[in-house]
Amino acid sequence: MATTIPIGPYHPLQEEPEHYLLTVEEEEVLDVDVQIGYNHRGIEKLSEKKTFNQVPFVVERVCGICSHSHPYAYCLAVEDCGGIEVPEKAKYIRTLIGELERIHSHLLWAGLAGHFIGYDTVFMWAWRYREEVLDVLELLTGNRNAYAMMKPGGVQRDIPREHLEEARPSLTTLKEKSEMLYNAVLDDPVMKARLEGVGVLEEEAARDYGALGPTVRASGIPIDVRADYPYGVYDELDWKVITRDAGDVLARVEVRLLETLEAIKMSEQIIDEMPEKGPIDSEPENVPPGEGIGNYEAPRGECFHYVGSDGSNRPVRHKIRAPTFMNFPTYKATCVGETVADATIILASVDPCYSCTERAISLKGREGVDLMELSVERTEELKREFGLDESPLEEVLNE
Amino acid sequence: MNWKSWGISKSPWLYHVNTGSCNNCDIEVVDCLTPKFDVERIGGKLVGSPRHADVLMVTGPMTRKSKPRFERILEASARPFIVAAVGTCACSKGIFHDAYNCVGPVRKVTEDFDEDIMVVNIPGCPPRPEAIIEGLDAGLKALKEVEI
Amino acid sequence: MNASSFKEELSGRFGWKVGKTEKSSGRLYVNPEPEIFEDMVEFVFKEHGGRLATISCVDEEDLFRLLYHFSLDDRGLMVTIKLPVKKDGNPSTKSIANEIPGAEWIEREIREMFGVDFEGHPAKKRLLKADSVGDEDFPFRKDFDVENLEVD
Amino acid sequence: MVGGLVFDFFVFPGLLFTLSAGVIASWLVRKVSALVQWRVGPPLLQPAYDIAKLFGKENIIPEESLEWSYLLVPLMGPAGLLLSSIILVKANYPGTSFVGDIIVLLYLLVLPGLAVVLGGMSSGNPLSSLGSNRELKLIIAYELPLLLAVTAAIVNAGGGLRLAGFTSEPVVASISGAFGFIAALLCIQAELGFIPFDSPEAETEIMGGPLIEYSGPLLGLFKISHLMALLVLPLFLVTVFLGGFSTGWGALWGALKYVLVLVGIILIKNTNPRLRSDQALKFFWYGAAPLALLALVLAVVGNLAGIGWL
Repeated sequence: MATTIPIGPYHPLQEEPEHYLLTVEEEEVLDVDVQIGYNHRGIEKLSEKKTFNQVPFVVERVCGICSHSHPYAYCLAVEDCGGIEVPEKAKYIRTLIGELERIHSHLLWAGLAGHFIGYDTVFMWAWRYREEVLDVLELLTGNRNAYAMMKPGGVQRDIPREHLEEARPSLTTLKEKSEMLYNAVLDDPVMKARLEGVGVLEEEAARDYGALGPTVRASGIPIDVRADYPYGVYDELDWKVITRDAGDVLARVEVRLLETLEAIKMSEQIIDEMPEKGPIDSEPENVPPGEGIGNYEAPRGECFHYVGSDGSNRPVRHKIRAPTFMNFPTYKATCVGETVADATIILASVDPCYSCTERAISLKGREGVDLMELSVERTEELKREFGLDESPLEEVLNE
Repeated sequence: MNWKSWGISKSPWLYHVNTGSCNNCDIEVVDCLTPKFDVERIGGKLVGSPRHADVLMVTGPMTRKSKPRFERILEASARPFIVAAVGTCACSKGIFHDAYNCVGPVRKVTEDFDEDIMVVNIPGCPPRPEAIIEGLDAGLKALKEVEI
Repeated sequence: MNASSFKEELSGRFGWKVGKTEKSSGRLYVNPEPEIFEDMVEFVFKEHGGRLATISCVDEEDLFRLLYHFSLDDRGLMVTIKLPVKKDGNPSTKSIANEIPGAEWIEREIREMFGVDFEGHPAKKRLLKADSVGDEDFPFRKDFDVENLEVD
Repeated sequence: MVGGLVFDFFVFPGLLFTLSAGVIASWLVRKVSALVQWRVGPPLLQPAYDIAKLFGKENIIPEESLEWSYLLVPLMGPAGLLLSSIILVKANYPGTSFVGDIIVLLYLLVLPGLAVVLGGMSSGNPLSSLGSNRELKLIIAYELPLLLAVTAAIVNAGGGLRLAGFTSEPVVASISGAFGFIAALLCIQAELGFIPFDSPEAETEIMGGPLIEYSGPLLGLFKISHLMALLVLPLFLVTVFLGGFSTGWGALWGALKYVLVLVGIILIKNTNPRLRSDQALKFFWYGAAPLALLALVLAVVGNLAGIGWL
């Protein structure tokens, strides 16, 4: 048994707060052990010191990529606890920011997944067009991330009409580019060979682990908080829950890409139907004693917030559960038994929040070979098997 | 201004340290490398080891578990180097100032470790890539004044 | 309203032991008697396909109250089963991680943050707490004072 | 006499020339790679700034490292390359070369790779020894085809073991010369540690590979040896396979050939993914070596049968 290299070769883009330890026998993964906690800042304890209106700003910094999801779920919880009504226009603004964030989060993940299997062109390409969405979000909310739009009972700021009109052209370019990416990904033989039938999450296991979001929808279970517990204006928009049955990594890629297209379609509808005038905040005075649950469909799955209040202006108890917390342990069902070279992309396929996907993976039982490299070579072998030096996906993206 | 600090200002090699950040700033640091902002124009390059590093790009409010690791990295880096605290959390623990598990802004931890390391604060949540590059530039200029 | 219809099913199955319940739109809170707690979890999770969203632990003066949140997605109903755990000496309850693997991490976090022990839990390890925070310090308890926590 | 020697050693073919040409070559490589990724890329003198900065940095010597070898090994690379650069330029320009200088050259060209391996081994870090044994695997891989290709060239150019013998007419004109040139080009690609053969010191991927513990001046020495290699190795190819260069117009023509070889290396670098070290071994031993062997056989047959183009 070779010695365990203490720190895996770290990823140049991001140092890894989460460390995996894979036990491997020849080519097969036996067990995965994860040490997390580097990111634990004790946010739940912090929000008990803040008033109800201050908590959204704390909760926004739980995760950098879905900084609209947590405040939205928190506001839903407070509104559920206090029976607070939200004006129509505020619902429209909230849903618009939510869908734009879904686009930027899924594009970020598409770039990362491409990088993990050795397609750096996909990485550069996806992150280049993600800037479009970030510009739109900055136009509407003033910041690329951490938008600070949410407030229990409504929204902090209104969005003028001309800003909405300015956002339209970017959405159309995004639609073409995402469609191009979607078609290119699906009919690329190397991508298919690399991701099909890999890291399959059975429907039964998905229910046991309580998996959420695209990870569970790719296993054929149509769980989607936007449809099950309609909030915002989702019941007035025409959209559909996207599911696939295969449950493998390719299915998850497909669900995420189709959801991006769906999100673009919804954003355009919202821009058309956004009411001109109308209040954007119902100014709730206080929150009556009681408890409230808020769940929101974040890009990675259901974001769950529980708020307990005793009538004062501070929450008595605030429980936060991010979607990755439930999706992460599914690696026991999807990663064990697979080949080593696929371990990186399987762990990344549940789209754990960006920094959890890293490959600071150290290996027992193998002479410290780094997983990222194995994953990249696996793609190259397949390219040679198909006799291509540049896969169709890369050709499409290169011109 | 001696040639050592002139050298660093001409080719600042970056090493990225995440001490429990919500990875909002980490993505902006990575954005500095992508085509739109490209830090290589001013000689910047992401390196793989603290030994090779000139600028430590530190993000996050320094959670309790990350502190010993960060100190080991400070020890391992070759002098002279700058610590760039990227983002409000790194500058002043920001919104996590009274969180039980966050043990202090980067400046305090660095100064407890060794006072004459220079710390540059780049506020913003997240700071725009242009702000990060400007902060880097300001830090390198400040380093020129200091006699090494 | 689906909350009351589900309550009927519960009372039909467990009778008075279902205890006091509160209902609001899409939410149902149940305070069952401790002895039928496992069967009710079994009933909601297995028979009705309820998905375990999470377990919240509320630190009241004399006891911890564990709130098991189950989501019945097809009905759009969130059922919360409340279980009081006394604070004497070593507060503990039975772990459900063996039937519901998803609960493993959730129980580990509550164990290290509140000190509620879960008997029969497959992997009693730390999850988030830093090594410098002692095993006996439970940061999320109300009576935990942050100041004296030394910073190594 | 001594004055001439000092001038040769320090100014023209020696330190100054090799370093400045290396800086420009390294800038060209980084600039082209950046442009391929829609990026702007570094300013012209960036490699020089990098080295100047490195010499200003603190030199950390880890306890677990083997002190004397950790300190001395970095000098091997530049020393070897400096000597080989002098031999090479001397053989082309005034044409003074001694019998067997090509063999000396082949020995000297192994020194930089060896320096990285020994440096990694002696710095006492598990990651760097991992990088070193990969570098060693790579050296084994590309030495064999390189030697075969050079022997094919020697046979092709009439069997004299003098570098000057090559500058009469370009060896690459014949089929064996062409095969030999391709095999040698791939070996040079690996010796320079460029993608697709850069897994040992993958700059971005592994934590700096064998050079993980080096910092400051010692790391500067390794970067200098890389710069010099960027000049010497393509120059070696130009001299052996493409007929070298002479004075006046010949020098310009020679420089053009050099730039052509460099651009070839850059293209290979930017259009290929990274190969694992054992795959690189397979590629060289089953790919490049047979090609070089074929070149040798063709050269021998050509020589015996007196057919020029073979």
